[in-house]
Amino acid sequence: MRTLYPFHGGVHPVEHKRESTQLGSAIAPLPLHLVIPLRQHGGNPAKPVVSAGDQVLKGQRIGTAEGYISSSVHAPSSGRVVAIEMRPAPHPSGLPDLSIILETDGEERWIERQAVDYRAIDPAGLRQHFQDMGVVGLGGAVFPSHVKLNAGNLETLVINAAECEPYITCDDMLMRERAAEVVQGIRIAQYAMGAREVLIGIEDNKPEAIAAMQIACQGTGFEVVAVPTLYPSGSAKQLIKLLTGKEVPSGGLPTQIGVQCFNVATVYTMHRVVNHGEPVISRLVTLTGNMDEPRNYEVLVGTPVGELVKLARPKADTTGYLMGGPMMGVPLADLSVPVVKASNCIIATSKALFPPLPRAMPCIRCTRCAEACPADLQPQELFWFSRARNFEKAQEYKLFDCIECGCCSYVCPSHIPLVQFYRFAKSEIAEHEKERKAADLARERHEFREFRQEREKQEKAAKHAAKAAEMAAKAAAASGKAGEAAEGGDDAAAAKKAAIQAAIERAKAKKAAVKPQNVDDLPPGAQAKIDEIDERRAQAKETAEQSVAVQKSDKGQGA
Amino acid sequence: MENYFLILIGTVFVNNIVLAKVLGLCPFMGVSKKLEAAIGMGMATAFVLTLASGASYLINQYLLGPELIYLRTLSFIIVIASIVQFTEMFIHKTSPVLYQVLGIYLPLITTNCAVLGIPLLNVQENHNFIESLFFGFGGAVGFALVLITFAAMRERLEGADVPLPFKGSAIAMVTAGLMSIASMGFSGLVK
Amino acid sequence: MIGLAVALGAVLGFASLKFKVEGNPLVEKVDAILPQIQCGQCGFPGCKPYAEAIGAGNTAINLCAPGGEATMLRLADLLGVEPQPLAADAAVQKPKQVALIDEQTCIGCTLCLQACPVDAIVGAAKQMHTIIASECTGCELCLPPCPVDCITMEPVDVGMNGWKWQYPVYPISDVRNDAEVAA
Amino acid sequence: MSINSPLVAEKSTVNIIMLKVLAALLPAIAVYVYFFGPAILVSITLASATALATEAAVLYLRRYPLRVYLLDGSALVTAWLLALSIPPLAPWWLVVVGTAFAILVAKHLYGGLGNNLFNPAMVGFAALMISFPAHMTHWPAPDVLAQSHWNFAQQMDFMFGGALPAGAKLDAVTMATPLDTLKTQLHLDRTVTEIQSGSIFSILSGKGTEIIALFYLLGGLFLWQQRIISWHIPLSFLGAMFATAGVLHLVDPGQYASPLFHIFAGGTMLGAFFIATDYVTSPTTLLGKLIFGAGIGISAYIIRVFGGYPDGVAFAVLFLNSAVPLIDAYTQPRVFGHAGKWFRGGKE
Repeated sequence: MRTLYPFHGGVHPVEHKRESTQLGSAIAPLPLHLVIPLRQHGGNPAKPVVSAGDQVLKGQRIGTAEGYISSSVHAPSSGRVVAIEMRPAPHPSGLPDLSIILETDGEERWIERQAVDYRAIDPAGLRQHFQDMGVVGLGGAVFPSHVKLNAGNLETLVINAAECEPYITCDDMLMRERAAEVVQGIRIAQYAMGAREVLIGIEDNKPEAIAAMQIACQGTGFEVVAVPTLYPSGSAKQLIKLLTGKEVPSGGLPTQIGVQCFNVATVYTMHRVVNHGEPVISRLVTLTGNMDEPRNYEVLVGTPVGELVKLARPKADTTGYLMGGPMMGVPLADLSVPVVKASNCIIATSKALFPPLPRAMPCIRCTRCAEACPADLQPQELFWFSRARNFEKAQEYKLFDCIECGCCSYVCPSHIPLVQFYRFAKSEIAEHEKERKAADLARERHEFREFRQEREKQEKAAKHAAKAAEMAAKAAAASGKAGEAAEGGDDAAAAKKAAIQAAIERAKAKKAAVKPQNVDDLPPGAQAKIDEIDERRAQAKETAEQSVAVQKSDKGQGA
Repeated sequence: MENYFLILIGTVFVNNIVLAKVLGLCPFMGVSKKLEAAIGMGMATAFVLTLASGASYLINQYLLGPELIYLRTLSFIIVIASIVQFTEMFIHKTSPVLYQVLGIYLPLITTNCAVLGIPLLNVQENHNFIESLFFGFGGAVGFALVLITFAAMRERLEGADVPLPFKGSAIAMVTAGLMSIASMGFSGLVK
Repeated sequence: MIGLAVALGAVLGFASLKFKVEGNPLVEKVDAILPQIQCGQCGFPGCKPYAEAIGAGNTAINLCAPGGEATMLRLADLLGVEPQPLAADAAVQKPKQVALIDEQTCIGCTLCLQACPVDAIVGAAKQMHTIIASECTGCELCLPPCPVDCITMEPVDVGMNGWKWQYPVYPISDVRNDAEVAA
Repeated sequence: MSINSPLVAEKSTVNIIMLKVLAALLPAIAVYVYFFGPAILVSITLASATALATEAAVLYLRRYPLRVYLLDGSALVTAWLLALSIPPLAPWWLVVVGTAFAILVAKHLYGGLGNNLFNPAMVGFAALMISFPAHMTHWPAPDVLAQSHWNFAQQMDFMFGGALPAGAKLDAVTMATPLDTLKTQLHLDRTVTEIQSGSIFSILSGKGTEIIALFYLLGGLFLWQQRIISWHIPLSFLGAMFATAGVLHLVDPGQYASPLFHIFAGGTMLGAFFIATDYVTSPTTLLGKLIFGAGIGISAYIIRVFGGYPDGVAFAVLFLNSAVPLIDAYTQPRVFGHAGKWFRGGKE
């Protein structure tokens, strides 16, 4: 038995895992339309590389990574791109996001798949391959995996198969049914990171998965560790602490302490990518909760949730759906949202399974939240300051070490929506940080402008002085002409004014009739010239708009 | 030795300058909104108070004597004022933020009744030089302690759901009153 | 008495030389809080001059319109003064916006270039101008000088990237909830 | 209100916690009635009614939902603790004034449940102690020791009308508490052993009161077993008082009573398990709780032995209440992924 290093706190909600493991996983039918958001990963959204009307093959790249912290998106099936437009996305905001709409043709024609020998390519090449194939963390955070792989000489590679949230069983089923393939994926990750030791952490409420993994790991040196069932042992930081006793430094990366952590489903996709040449286009999704046939399904990314849930036959008294687990999941306002790489579970809710929480009462500082907090925070203080909008203090009490696991809200006898307060405070602070950065930029530019104006003034003064000297010299030669020169200056100002006035007239005319007149019978050369100018104008406009867009996305990263 | 100890305990807890003698309320209410400022103010006052009680003892004993009693208050104020001026310059140089936060209250240490009260009480109680120093220091520590505790309480109160009419200074006064009630438990402890 | 006064005066004089303070570091701190829009709505020709005025204690802290209440509260916090309600003309909060030049109408007069406090407009005489949106602070200073009114302020669409979690509705003092509770 | 994760929660609520606290007090109250008669039930009822009425009035003024907050049980806890702290034969207006002051000033001026800095019951007690010291010392003698026995009607007459039964003297039914006796007699240069041979003293502490204290202890253990309170405050409170008393007792047993006497006398047990452990007015960090408890234990001992008041628990609790925000700020435990052991809130 391996020594475990328990983390502080944690809770143990009712598991509800048996319901969805009664049946083995099945493959969800191909829907008619797939909605593939371009933002299915942490970082910048992918850039579409197809346009409406294009025919695409299954596995073909339809969105390419934009920058380093980004990933690619692929067509989950063959068919025709019908549109690239804003569609509702599974996000707490409920806001629409840019998505590619694919009309499937039912033929499932694959693009040419190529397995690669990962030992033959250098780690950098392998990472690039993962980015191109859209490998991201499937545990829920969907951070691009190639970024996480970018560290070598690792002490420990932790495979996160704890699956601590209630209801969710997709990783459990994956390990039960495809343990050997998971292990092949682990080999790839171990190779890419040069890890000396591999620990697979599985909560002890999944004996079948543990047994399957133990058999598959025989002779590999990988160690399957059964960890106590305690939410949130599936949080990367907490699992690393549990297995290795090391704490990821606040604001730092696990690689700083020689550890990296991948979700078990992620390493499985690494295996599919490397050994089968299949990009990440599907995943196991648990359909459970208030349903007649709860079960895990292999679902194509982009499948609308509304169509998917029908497979498990939700009961009549279902009140709504939840994407993710009950502790950290997102309630879905709109069932047209698609399954994305992050979706591990869809839970049908009912009044019986999720009774409405009692009314929130004032905080009585009972510190049950502090006892339950796996990050050793004092949630009651964070709440006190967040509620009073005292963000500075909230930060001093380490608000940003909060992992939003929801343990505090779970145990709170006053039923205060604590996590919401932390999310609110965090986004307010991020917003302020963004504003401060913008202010710094503006200050810098303003100061430069003042400096420039001062310099120009001096230059002008110097010029004037030089000119004056010249004048004086000239005046000495012919004193009569000096007055005229001064008059000339006035003339110049007047001329400028007149020019502006003329331009205004012209502009007014233009405004009145933006559509150019008298173009009916122009010689072909002139028409071409006009077109060219118009195009240039359009381009300029686009550039301006793009810079607006860039600014927007800059803001987004701060959040 | 026991005598000095009793003076110290007495001035810090039992006859606390703020809670029992109700002196120095101006900075007590004014500079207790932030813990940092309260700590700075507490230290500045402690410095001034200890120096002032020592210096005023010397002046009273050796310069004024029994004949010039009518000059006592006047000369004490001069001494206190110059010590305050000195402290102010010192803080301005070493901690501009503290200087700004203390703001008007820093020069107001001069007119802090606690700072004048302690030397006058010294004279009244016929303390010798060492006793005067202890009395001044104890009073200052008592003042600083109460100020800092009070500031911490007010920081917490900022987040409290206090009814609108009582927000701010009103609830602070109530709190000071309740603190005073709490400190009454110590009455009868010394003398 | 006089001797005492003279002696103390000498000590203080010496101290004032010894502890002389150069400049006012507070201005930097105030300036760091201000939003740097450089709009001049506070009545000062920019954020720095306003910061200097606050540092010298010459003006109120509630004049910054773009910063709104948050900036005022931060200033109050820094200076240790009571928060004040925003001045009447600073109280109107506008959404974040950037200037946009209608290139069809622009005559290239360069007047807006001179007005822009952060050099966010590019262009030359008789050439069409355009605004670098990422640099624009939305100060509106380029609007008055434009002779053909071709500049408009466009609100920045926040979208999903700019989306924020809202303050949780916390029904403790909420009058509207009384009915619900009684029901 | 938008619904967001987590969507599941434990079943416990504020009023369940408060009801458990009240339940833990019941056995001790029963014993109280056995030794001192049913008058205490009347003052508890009176205090409860006053507390609820005051609370309702404030809630109405602030337009807060009445039912929710009246049912949370916190006003009842305050009322019961205050009623148990003051003499059971105290006149009715004393109970009413004390409770109203506690609820109004100590609780609702700060914003009600969860916002107060001082323990309301102890604020009420201290205010009464300072304002009406004479009435606060009319402790009844245990039934076995009383020179004359009042029936319930006579007790009520006294409580509500201030009328003594014909020919009776107040001294006949009341007597000084063990702590009070000890203090006054020590001033008469008698030794502890001599004094404790007196009739009101028993094995541990006072006759009757020691048994009540024992039941407070049992109630406290119940709360601890129910995980309503942690062991930190009661243990450090009792431990610090025991240690202080123990050291002085060893130095001079003639002057200082035994530590066991002290932890079973006066309000110690009630204070350690029910008053000092009040969530809102005690520190939230574990180290802070230890400091807080120890601080109360030592101050309470100092006040009751050296100070002017017969018992020091209430004042000690209030005194340490005022230090709670400071204690909390300086005893923040290390956060996951940070170095060091403790940090000061606000500074690394």
